[in-house]
Amino acid sequence: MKLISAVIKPFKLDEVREALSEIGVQGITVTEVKGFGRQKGHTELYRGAEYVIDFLPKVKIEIAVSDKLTKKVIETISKSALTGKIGDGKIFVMPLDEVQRIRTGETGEDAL
Amino acid sequence: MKLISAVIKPFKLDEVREALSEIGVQGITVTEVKGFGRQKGHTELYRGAEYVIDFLPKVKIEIAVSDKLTKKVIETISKSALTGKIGDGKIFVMPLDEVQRIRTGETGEDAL
Amino acid sequence: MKLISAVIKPFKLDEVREALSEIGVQGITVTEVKGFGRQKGHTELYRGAEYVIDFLPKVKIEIAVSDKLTKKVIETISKSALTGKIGDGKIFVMPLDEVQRIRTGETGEDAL
Amino acid sequence: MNKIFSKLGVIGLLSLFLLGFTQTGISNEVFDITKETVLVAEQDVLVVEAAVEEVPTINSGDTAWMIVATILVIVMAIPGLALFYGGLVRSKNMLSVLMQVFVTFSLMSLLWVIYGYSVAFSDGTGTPWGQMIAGGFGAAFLNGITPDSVSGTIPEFVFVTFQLTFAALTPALIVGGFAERIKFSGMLLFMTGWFTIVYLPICHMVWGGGLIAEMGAIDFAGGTVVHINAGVAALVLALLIGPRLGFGKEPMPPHNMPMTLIGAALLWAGWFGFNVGSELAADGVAGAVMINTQIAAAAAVLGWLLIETLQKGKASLLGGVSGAISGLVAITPACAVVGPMGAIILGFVASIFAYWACTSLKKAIGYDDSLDVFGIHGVAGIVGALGLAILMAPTFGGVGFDEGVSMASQFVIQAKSVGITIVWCAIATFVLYKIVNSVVGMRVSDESERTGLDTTSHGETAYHS
Amino acid sequence: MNKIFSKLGVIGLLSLFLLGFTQTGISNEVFDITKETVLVAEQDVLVVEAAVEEVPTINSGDTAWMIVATILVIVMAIPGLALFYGGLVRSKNMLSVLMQVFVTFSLMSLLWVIYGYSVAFSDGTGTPWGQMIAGGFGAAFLNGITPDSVSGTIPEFVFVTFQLTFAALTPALIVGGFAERIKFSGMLLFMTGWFTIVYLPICHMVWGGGLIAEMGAIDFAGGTVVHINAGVAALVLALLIGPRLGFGKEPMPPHNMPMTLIGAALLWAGWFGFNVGSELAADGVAGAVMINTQIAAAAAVLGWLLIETLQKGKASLLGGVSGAISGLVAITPACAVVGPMGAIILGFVASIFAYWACTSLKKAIGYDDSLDVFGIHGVAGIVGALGLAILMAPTFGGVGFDEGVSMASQFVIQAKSVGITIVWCAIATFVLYKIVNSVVGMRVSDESERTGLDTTSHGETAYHS
Amino acid sequence: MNKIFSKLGVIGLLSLFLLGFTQTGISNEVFDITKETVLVAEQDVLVVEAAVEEVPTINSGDTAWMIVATILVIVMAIPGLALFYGGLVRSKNMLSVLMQVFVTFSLMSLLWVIYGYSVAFSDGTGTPWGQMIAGGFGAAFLNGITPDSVSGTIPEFVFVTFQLTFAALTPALIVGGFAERIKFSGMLLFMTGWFTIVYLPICHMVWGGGLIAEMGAIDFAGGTVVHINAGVAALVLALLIGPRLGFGKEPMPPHNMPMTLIGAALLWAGWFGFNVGSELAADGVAGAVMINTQIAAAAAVLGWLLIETLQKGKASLLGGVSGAISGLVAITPACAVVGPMGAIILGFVASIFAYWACTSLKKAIGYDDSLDVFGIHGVAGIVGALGLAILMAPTFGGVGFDEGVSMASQFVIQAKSVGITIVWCAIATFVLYKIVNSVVGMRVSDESERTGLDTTSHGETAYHS
Ligand SMILES: Nc1ncnc2c1ncn2[C@@H]1O[C@H](COP(=O)(O)OP(=O)(O)O)[C@@H](O)[C@H]1O
Ligand SMILES: Nc1ncnc2c1ncn2[C@@H]1O[C@H](COP(=O)(O)OP(=O)(O)O)[C@@H](O)[C@H]1O
Ligand SMILES: Nc1ncnc2c1ncn2[C@@H]1O[C@H](COP(=O)(O)OP(=O)(O)O)[C@@H](O)[C@H]1O
Repeated sequence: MKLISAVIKPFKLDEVREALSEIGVQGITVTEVKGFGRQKGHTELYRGAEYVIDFLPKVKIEIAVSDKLTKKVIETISKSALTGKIGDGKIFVMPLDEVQRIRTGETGEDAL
Repeated sequence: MKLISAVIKPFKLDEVREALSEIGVQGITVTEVKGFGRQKGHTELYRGAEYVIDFLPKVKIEIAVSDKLTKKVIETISKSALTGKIGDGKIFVMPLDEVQRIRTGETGEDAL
Repeated sequence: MKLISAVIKPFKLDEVREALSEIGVQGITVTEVKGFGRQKGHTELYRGAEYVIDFLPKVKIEIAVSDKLTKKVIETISKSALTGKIGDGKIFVMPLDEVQRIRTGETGEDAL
Repeated sequence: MNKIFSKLGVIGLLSLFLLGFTQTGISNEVFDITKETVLVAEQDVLVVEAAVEEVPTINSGDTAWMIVATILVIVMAIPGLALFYGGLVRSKNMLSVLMQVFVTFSLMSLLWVIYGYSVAFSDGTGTPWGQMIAGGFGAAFLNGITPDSVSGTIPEFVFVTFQLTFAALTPALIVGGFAERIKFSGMLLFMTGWFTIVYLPICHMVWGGGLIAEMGAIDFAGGTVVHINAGVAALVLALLIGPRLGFGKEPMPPHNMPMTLIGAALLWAGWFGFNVGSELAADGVAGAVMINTQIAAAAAVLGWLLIETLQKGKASLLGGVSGAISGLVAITPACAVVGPMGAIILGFVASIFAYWACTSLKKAIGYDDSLDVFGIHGVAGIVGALGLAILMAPTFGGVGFDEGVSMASQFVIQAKSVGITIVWCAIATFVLYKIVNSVVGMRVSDESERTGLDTTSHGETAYHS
Repeated sequence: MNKIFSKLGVIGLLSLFLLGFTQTGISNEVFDITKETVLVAEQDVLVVEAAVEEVPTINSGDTAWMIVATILVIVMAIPGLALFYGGLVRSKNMLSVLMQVFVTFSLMSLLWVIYGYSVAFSDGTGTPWGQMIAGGFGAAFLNGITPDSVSGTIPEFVFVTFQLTFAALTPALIVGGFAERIKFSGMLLFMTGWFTIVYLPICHMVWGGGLIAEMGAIDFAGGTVVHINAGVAALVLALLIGPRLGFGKEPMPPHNMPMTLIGAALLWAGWFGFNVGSELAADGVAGAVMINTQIAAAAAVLGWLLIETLQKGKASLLGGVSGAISGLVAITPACAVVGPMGAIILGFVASIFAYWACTSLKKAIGYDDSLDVFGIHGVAGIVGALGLAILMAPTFGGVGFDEGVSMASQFVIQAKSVGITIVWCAIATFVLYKIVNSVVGMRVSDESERTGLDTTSHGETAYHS
Repeated sequence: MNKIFSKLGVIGLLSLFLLGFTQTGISNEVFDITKETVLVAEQDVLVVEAAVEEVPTINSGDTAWMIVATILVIVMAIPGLALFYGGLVRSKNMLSVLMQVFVTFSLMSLLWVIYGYSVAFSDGTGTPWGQMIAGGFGAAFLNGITPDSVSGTIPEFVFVTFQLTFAALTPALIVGGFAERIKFSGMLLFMTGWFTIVYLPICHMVWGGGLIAEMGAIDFAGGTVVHINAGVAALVLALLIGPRLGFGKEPMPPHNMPMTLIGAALLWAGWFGFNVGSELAADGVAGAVMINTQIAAAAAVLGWLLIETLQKGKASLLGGVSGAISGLVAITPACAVVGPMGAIILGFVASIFAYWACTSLKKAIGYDDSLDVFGIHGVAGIVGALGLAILMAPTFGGVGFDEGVSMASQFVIQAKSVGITIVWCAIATFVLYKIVNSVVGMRVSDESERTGLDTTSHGETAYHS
């Protein structure tokens, strides 16, 4: 199994979620994060004090998937999160040793 | 070493934390997340505009543990986070190559 | 590739970020988290109701890096995040199977 | 474009219906005016300005109340309206809304002393015809007014400031129509124009002894001048500017409902300055206006919540406060002529209409009046302006009609006053939009809208840690 | 159940103690009343209503002030009280608390004009005995009141609205007792009943020329009617409804202290409407009430912070504002009869008692009065009602006692008035709870409570991004 | 240390410049006073206190207004100022700022009735020389004042409370200078001292018939007493206490701008209590003060936004509200002597100066006056105090000069009054700081500052979920 973690633009979240649900992904965990990258932030000015706010609000979505679904999920995310402009984000894939559903105690792919 | 990441119901956090501390886990990192899964969200209505809020507030706890403690930690979490109702959450286990305590520079299991 | 995740003191974020950017790290994802560990929290009192707030506000930074940069990044973080006082935080290193930049579709180290 | 025109048609029809009801089309209207003026000249018209001509001694009690009433209307605008609106937008646009209300309020205050008061309340030097529409420039820069000038039983400076607050609040109400996508500079330009060619003439027509006053229309505290006016302008602009990006698709829930509650409560409290203050004295009528205002609002809260519970199963806070504002709007023109039970009925009915406008009508037409300025101020304002003709009857505990006036004829007069306001405001707003849009633009870029106006227009963020 | 009864016993004892102190049990009381009435008939009773019967001319200064005082009490309720309470709950219940205060306020406003004012302030047609308890229905629907009706030196409509605000605020105070777990429909039903069988009779007894007034009790601005009444009701309900899920185990810190500060500050400011307004005129006594109100509050802030610092090492903002409210509550009945130094003492002492009630007493009895309505309003109200008998002595700068009244006898009278209020309110609240709970239920399901009332009862969330 | 002295030097120079301009150094001043007193004794000095000596009957209209004015100034302090300041700090220090304002306000209220009013407004028993500086202790504990005492046309208790609010607000203004690093106990001690040796004497000198009044200086509502005084104290303390940890390196943006907007709006509204209330009557002058206050603020909003847009390309909400406060500060001393157009000019100019002070001057000197108390209150206060000498000329629509006084001589008098205030306040603040700092300390530990004062000083957190 894999843990896929993707950092995307916040307003793309709904689209990505729907696309994932269409290919059968049933669970997602979403975190609000701040992204620092090539895309630039903005400047704020308060009575002469200038602050460069160099992070951008992003959301991180995490999905545990079976090995065979991995490729499809990556594809789906990269399609639905795409705007083509800088700051679209990244997808990270990590190995996942074990999963367990707390309610039932199921483990492995059954628990996804 | 393993990184155990568990998504649980927010009001269970205290219980889980205490249970973990009893079995000797000394450090935890907690993040507020939004969960999408089988458990349904709710509907909000603002002057006729209806929004389906389909995520649920969850908390994600992350614990780096030695290999030998892994099983016990998983068990402890699944017991203390259990309500038996849908949405109890998941436990994910990932391989962890290395840990370092910033303050002392210790690495490996000493750093946990 | 590796995913380096570090929990640090919030007011050290700027310093760490600058140090990382100096050694060529171009992207970071930052999350506000609550840390439970050896460092103690504080007590709050509201009309006689006493609450022990045992977590501390921390930030988690995540950086995907090529294998060869891994050591340098760890070093840089541990140096720039150091105050020497309890609660300085931890660095975790996890294997990273794959990375993809959504905007261009690039994968692997090109995507970092 | 076509779509917009067809939507504008709906408003046109609405107002034509109202005018049609009066059995005299807008064109006849224009020619009938001088004749009518003669007919109604002896009428004991209930207009605020009436008091202005009386014996010039200052009553300290009335003055004390009017100073406070003025401050209360200021509190309605800032922070009241600003928060009521601000809480309803997304957090990335919070400051932009606060800013729009705050700066509009400030700018209009200045324009009022520079030429507004003069145009609205002084006698013009033009033809009697022109006099029906607007005053002159004799009191520009408050020329000739001193601490000794008296208006009714209060210092004229107090009257000037009290009226200033109405003139500053009304344009600020419009902000809700185009929130979250307007260009700041375009808005300021538009507001300046709208103040000049819409607010001032309508104010003069109603309170400055002009056309609508002469018709015998009753608008005690500003149903037409303030609420219908602002509501119609917001609707026209919402149609012309178009909906927010993602409207109807992405969720756009209020980002901070407690702020909206604070705003609504301050509007409620401030409304006593608005309504009771329009009596320009601390007397028995003021007392009647006060109780009417309070219970119309209370009835409207329950009205909205009742229909909401029946239709959706839950009573919401946004529903409660929307109801309150609807009731307050509806009682505004009526507060001195209906009795307490009439006030309850009016508030209750107005909130049902406003509910329908904000939910069904809005969906049917498909405009994005971001914060329902038309649905609440426009619609409840119309309900109030028309409804008072019925509820002022003694049967309902009202003050009754002037000699020679029947319920039907009063209703016709009210409908005419509403129709004139709608048509005048809609046309002028349309023209102003076209001009300003081509000169500096009225809408921000898509990217700015996505990012939020707070950082892109004002270089600030509402909340940090 | 048993536990609840044993807890209710504590209140019973408390009030019996008070009555016992008066050397005459509740039963004697009842039979003694007519006799006593005769004895005190000639007394120059200091009740608000006294002014009502005087020469019927309107004074514009008094009217101006009373209009404003009325608005100030409205601001106390919304947004004042709503925010004071709302800030103290968890964010998932924020809107529910705002809603409870807002809708209670609106509903009571309507009930007041429908029958409340009549029952509280008009003469009944019943026996003199009944008259001691409640008025009649002659002024229902404000029947017979016109803009020309005068009450003392102000329009009767203004008096009606001023009293309306008290009747609308008092039930809203109770909300703090059962916050975060109450069922909305049950609450509205309960409030309607409580208004009818608790607020109106007690109001009549104190200010409408009824029982307590006749006894010679002093309650200038509502210590018994408003604060003890609401405090006791909240305590009884807190005991009957039971604690919040997780109370004492999970942390339940205030979710937004700045909101609570705003609320407290508006309560403070609005309290001048409450206290100074109760003079019903802008005169010298009003001035004395004003300075007393201000410095009792200030002294109470310092009192609470002092004991908090001594006991816990830190002075907290919640302590400061709780102190302020305690002081304001305590000075309420006393503000016209004590001198400035008496006001300082009263405020200081009341805050110490309230501190003790919110910390020690609450823990000892073990109830979950979520927002300390009893601890603050109930306890400080009792301190004020009793303490004024001491501090009104000329030695402390007070106005002194009426002829034939000593400090001891005034204290006895005060204790009786407190005792009657506690017993009446506690019994009626208990009965009402039982009825409403069996009809529609008073508490939400555990799951709704866990999720939060905002989404489950009202379909909204307080904060979005 | 050296650096601090050199910075203090700048203030010294500034004030010396002002005094120098008057062609008479501070030393001559001291010796010239008695002579001058004789010269100006017949002048019809425009001081508030003047009314106090007149025929002792209470006017209910004036009283109604003054009660309300008093409440308005209370609202300025809490929640107005508390929120204005609180919104601008980081969230970890939110409650500490609210607390500092709240407790200072409460403590000063008590001190005022204990000895403040007496020292500021009663006649001393000392030498005529001492009388120039401070009153006596005859009215300590409000001794001798009853509900029947009259001051001008209002009850003396109302006058006492009105003046109390000024005395309680002024020290609270200083909080902005040392926000986010002050020690709570040290602050309270400092405030007590400052109230006693700075506020009371300056208040007596200006409004109690002392030195500055006798000079013929005009300060209608408190430019010197309140704003310059607080601004200078904040500057001196900011220099002595030193900048916040990380100042200039870490971002310290406002954590909640909407709170700041609420605060600013309540300050604006409350300022009418401040300025119009200073007329102590509801009359024609009150009307003039009202319109002047409104449009000075409005003009200042536009002034600040204009220069901000020109220099930085964007108009910010913080700019808008800062402008408003600058304008309100500047019009404060001038509001009864300039005409509407003078008010606009004054507001506009003051906001430009304040903008310059908050941006350029602050950077040049390098102090960390956290919330720009000096930049706004100090600088705009000086602009107002000096500018009124010019704008009160009839050419600008002002009331003109007293007989024998020219624009130049009035300007000299104004500059002297400013200079005296600056020097007196700066020296006393410096001395007080040194004492308090060595006794209990004025600054928290670095670790407490890092963690935030809310938890470390008060054991609370502003926001939870
Ligand atoms: N090496 C990295 N490790 C972790 N997060 C990264 C990394 N590189 C980029 N990110 C995340 O992806 C977001 C987008 O990256 P950015 O460089 O701005 O544009 P793009 O996605 O177009 O390459 C960043 O804001 C950051 O959150
Ligand atoms: N495949 C998944 N990947 C990541 N997170 C998941 C996944 N499935 C579930 N979750 C998380 O677990 C939470 C609970 O899952 P849900 O399906 O609602 O109920 P249950 O835990 O009873 O199976 C979700 O809200 C989500 O945050
Ligand atoms: N085993 C662990 N797993 C996950 N997070 C941890 C672990 N141990 C510590 N942390 C995180 O690191 C932070 C600092 O740890 P702490 O024990 O307080 O001090 P130190 O870093 O000096 O050892 C904690 O607040 C927590 O967020």
